[in-house]
Amino acid sequence: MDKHVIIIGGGIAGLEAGSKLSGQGYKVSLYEKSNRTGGHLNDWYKLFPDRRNSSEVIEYFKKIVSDSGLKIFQDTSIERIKENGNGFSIYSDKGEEVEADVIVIATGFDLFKSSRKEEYGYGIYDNVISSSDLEAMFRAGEVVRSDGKHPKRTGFVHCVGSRDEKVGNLYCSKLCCVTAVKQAIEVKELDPDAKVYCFYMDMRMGGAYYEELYREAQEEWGISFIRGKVSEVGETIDNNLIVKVEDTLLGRPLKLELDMLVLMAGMEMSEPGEKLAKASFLKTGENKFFASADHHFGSNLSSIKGVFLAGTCTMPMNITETISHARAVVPDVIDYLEKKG
Amino acid sequence: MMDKFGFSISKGRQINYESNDRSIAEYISEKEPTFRLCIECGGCSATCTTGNFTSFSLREINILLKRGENEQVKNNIRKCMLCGKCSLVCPRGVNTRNVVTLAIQAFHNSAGHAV
Amino acid sequence: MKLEGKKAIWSEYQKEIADDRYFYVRSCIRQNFFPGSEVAFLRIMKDVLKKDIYEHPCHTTCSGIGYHGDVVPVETTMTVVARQFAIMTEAGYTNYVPSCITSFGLYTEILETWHHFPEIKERVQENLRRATGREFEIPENLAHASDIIFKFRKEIATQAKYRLVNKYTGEPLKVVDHIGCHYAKMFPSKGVGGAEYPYVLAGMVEEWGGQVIDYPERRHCCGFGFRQYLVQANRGFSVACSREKFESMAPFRPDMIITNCPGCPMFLDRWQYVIGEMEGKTYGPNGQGIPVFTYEEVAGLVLGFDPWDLGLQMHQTSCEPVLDKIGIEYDPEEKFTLNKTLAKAKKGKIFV
Amino acid sequence: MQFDIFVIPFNIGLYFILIYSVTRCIIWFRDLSRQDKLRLQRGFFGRAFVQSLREIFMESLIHRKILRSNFRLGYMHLSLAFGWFLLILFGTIEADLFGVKHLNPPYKAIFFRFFNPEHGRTGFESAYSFLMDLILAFILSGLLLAVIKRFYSQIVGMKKATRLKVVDKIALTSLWMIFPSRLLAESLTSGAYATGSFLTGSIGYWFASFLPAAELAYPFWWLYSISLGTFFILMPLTRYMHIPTELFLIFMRNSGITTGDKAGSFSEVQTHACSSCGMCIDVCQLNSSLSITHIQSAYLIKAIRHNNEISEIAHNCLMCGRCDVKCPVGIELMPIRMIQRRGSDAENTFGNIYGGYLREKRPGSADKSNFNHSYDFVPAQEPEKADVVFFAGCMTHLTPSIKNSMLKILDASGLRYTFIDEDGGVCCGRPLMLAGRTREARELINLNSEMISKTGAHYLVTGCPICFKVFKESYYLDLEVVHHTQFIKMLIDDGKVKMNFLHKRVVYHSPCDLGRGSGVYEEPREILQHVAMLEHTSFEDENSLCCGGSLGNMNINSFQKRKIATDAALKLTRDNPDILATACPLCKKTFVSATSVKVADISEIVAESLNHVNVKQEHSPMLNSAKELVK
Repeated sequence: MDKHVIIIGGGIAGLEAGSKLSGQGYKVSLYEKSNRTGGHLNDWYKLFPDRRNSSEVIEYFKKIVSDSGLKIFQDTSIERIKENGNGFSIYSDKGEEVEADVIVIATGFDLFKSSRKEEYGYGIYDNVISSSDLEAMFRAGEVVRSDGKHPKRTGFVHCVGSRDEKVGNLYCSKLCCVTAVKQAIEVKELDPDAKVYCFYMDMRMGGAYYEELYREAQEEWGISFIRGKVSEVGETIDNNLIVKVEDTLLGRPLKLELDMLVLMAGMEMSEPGEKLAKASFLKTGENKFFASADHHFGSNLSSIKGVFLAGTCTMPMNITETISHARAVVPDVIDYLEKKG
Repeated sequence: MMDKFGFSISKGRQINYESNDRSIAEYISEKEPTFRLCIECGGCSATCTTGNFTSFSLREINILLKRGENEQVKNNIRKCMLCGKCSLVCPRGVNTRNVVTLAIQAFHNSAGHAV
Repeated sequence: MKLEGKKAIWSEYQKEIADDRYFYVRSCIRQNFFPGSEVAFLRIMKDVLKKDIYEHPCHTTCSGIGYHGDVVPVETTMTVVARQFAIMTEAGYTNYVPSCITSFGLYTEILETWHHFPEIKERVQENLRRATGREFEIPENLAHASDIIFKFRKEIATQAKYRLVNKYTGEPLKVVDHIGCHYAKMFPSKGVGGAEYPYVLAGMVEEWGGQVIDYPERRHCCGFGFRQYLVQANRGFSVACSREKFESMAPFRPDMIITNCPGCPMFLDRWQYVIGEMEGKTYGPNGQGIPVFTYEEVAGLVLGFDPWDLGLQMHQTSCEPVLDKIGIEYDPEEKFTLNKTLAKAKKGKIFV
Repeated sequence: MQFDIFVIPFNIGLYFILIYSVTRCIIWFRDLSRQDKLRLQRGFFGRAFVQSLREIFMESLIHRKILRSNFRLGYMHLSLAFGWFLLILFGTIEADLFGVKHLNPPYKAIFFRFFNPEHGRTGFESAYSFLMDLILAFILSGLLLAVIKRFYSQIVGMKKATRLKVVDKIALTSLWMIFPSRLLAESLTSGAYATGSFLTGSIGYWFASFLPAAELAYPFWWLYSISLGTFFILMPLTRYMHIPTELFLIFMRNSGITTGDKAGSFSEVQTHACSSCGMCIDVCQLNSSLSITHIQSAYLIKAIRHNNEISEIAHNCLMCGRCDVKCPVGIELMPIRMIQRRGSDAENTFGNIYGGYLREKRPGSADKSNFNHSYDFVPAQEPEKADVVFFAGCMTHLTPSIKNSMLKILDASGLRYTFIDEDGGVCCGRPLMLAGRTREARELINLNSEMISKTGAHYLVTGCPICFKVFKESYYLDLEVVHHTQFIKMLIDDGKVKMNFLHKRVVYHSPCDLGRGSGVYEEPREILQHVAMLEHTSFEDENSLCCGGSLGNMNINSFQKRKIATDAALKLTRDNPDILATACPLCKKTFVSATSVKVADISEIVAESLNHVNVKQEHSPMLNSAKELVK
């Protein structure tokens, strides 16, 4: 059991794969670029579809990490993987070089930077925020505009940075719709007579109980869904937002004034992941995510034998899928190590 | 004005959400919450008996009311024969017959006095 | 409004503008809309900025008005443009400066087309050779006249006699900038500041002391569109566009509007009168309308040129309120009699 | 002259209620339409009189209908009504036989024991007082049940007792006080004079042993008189007014007067004949499946009488008619609810109603807004000539298997038919009627009638009971309207179609509008017996359940409708049959999503079992042309 496994990325995929492997007795070291593990899970307060508190899931990870004795190196980002002999060596930003028999990449995703959609005015207009900003507000307990007032009319713009050729992301990030519906309900929960609008192209509510949440949002919370891609946003003299959209089901343009606009940012390949791929000649797909060796039965294998992939570094996934995908890497790694002898 | 300049300022097709009167839609959804469940799939207008003869579409009426474009609905809503095929087809279980009845009631009331 | 957000975007759209030896090409209609503008531009370039700017006597229209009006096929337009470039090369210049936004858009479009489809460029060369026997070169730098003024806005500011500041209140004048759509909307990277928050006029206003207004409908078309105002049946749309903009900017109570295109100043200015007549509604402080200027007129005013030399009396919405605010002296009688101006012109001392 | 002042309250009450009831009946009679007046007069002197008397005896006194459906509740009513009648009857005879003189005023008979305390010593007299005690005991046993029902209604087999108003409660207590106070009064008097029989005598003897019986009796006689008096005085304000009103109602009904579709004297009599007994609440599936218990007919009628908010009550009902057939008083509940739905949604369409003692003239429902035709857009139809018109109806278009089965059967019939609403057609109008919009329904009815009459057909066949009921009741068509089950039955009888026997166990759900609504029970059952092994359920004919999918109720949502459907399906398929058969597209569509048992329309079963051999031979040339046209 002297084989050495290196996990790159301390998000939930890395933690899951790392803990399971080190639980099997392998020598596992996990490298995380930031000073905390758990990745994006820390930014989310309540999780869809049942709006359970994310701290419960974080507790789960703390426990499996401590139980399995997984060794974690924080504040070190891995920049290159090079094959040497029948193993690999990785190079960190602090100039360290570490050998390993097998590498599991779990670099995860980055939330799309909403400022890249200029016409929506993120970072320019005071009350245009992103879904993660809103989630932080939920954690703080109140939704507040820049002028400190509570928004009476809130709008959610779906597909920001996804399914959008102008920003180079043709794919659908799968989770922004259900997140928008969840957050819309939470806005109404905090202020029952607020008006909430969701501007969508298609409602993609594909997971378990997502569609039920959508029905609840409509019937019980009275959230109105307007089918149309928001074209541009302007700011009025009192810092409200004018949204221009066409109500395609009615076939007419619609102008609406809102107190706050939330942009549902999509998921993109993480920047460090991209750098690592380029430096290590790992194949990435047209959607810039790591390209799995085979979509159906080889989604954990990268283009280099011995380098494995886990979690959202391959494609947008929700937490359940990420954990299952990370667990799937463990037997692959073990088989690989056994065969390597 | 036309005579002076030979043309007039064209009226935009843009729906001004704020100034439209959505009291009829609110009246309906308060008494029939399933009205809010409509996802505009068009199942109802596809099977509609009246829709067979005219451009009457319950899907369009739903959204017109929700956007406050009541004028168009007012002179169309009575064309519904209340036969109920739409409620049998609706994937969201919208109580369509009650929506039509409440709409007629609301128009009747607002014609008589404020709803 | 977070300004640093805008600056971040502006920094992404840096455009390379030549600093001398310009080959200036006039606009077909700007003289009859705002006669003083192009003359003022040449005057500023030569006398104030001491730049070498040459205007070839045989340069023609770019035929863009025909191309956009669906009258002239694109290849004919390309051959006309090729001829323009040819006489530029013959005159020994390589920096091409069109005065009209629509033609700037057209030149950019043609250069992009040639860049991606060199075979079309060969065909146009062949057409030009057969038609005029001339050869042409792609200009090294293509910049709109407002880009040039933007580039030297600091030099103009240093020589400025006035600031865009309200003399009585000391407040900077609230200025609405309206960029011609053909400037950056088609090729965002070819406009200073990109398409969403273009900086070319905003830069001038901020440099000369004014404060730029950002109102919701700032990207909305001014109503100029050839097929809109030319065809009477569509003219109602043209006015509706302008009114949409005025309704949206009204709450900000702007003092003046600065533009850089042949059509926008014309229609934003004229339609205010028409809207006033049709609907009895006027905009701007105390309902006297919002004066509309071209950037050359504003540069001229800031440099202290005589308003009537700049042809401000041709404006539909009288500009006197802005002139008073800035504190520019002007002779009210002279507005339409023009005796002194004619006398000055005889002695060749216009624009002093 | 035997008299005591304590009888005064009783007399006041008695004469008041008699005079009041009679005047009210006269007023109602005066308001009747001319034909109804004639019918009533003929009813009084014709065969109907005897029939009414018999019905009064069987229903008003014995309450046979309640006994049959709920014995304990029936016994309670029997004992109170019939018992009291016997008490009055034999009391009068007693006073006549043993009293001072014959033909005594009523108080003499009721308070006989007070005026003749000595009575009851000789053999015959004691036997008679034994009989009186027996009747009193019989009444008291029913009274005991009534008290229990008020507080623990399950014991009496009632899910829920009707909620009462305050004045109802006072009248109820006074009713309950009558017979116990009589018992005590008679017992004390008997005790004092050692008379009385097994009941009053023994109690009296026991009282006398430790109480001054003679002095104590007098106040109880006062109590007896006062409780009678208050009960009679309050009766018009309470549901007990149903006692006299029902008698008048029975006479009116037996002389052939019906509710029709306008509020009038007969419908007013009916609303006052309702005793709020709660039987309609018990059978209502909105109650049993959805525990909705504020809209049943009892409350509708109470709302009409007291002019409360009516529109939600009137419209929140499946219109299945189960309560209509169960109402012991025989009130036509469905027509009354339809009248209420027809009125403008908020107002009460009953012109004049006795809220209290006096009649309140209420403004009739204002005529609707200016009537503009709603359905001018329907193009005139040019149907082809045929002997039989098949009208599928809106619902059948959504159940194509029924439509195809019907076409197959029609082909097999060899008759010249036309599928008149094949490309959609116009709705039959009944859903609009169910929503109270009769004028618009009338427009559709005219459109359809015109179209159908152009075919010159002799038969109109429709697969949907909802269309069938409106075709029969509201259309004026000079042809015979038949439901497809009736049509198939005719084909079988004429031997036009031969069918193979399906070895399948089948239960039959009788659609509300076909069974209760139109009285068609036998044909469907006979067809099913002819084709398959029809099994019994405890919900047949008049007692059939409602599938819940009714167009009559717009106030309940799809989950509630499915709950009714699932509950009903569970009951119907208790012995898990192979097929749950019905004869209505809407019932089929509703049941399909509520049970795993195969649901099939009778036409589908018949079409499936059609003997194909037979279909080929009998192709008449004329039919071929008709068929090509149709396909």
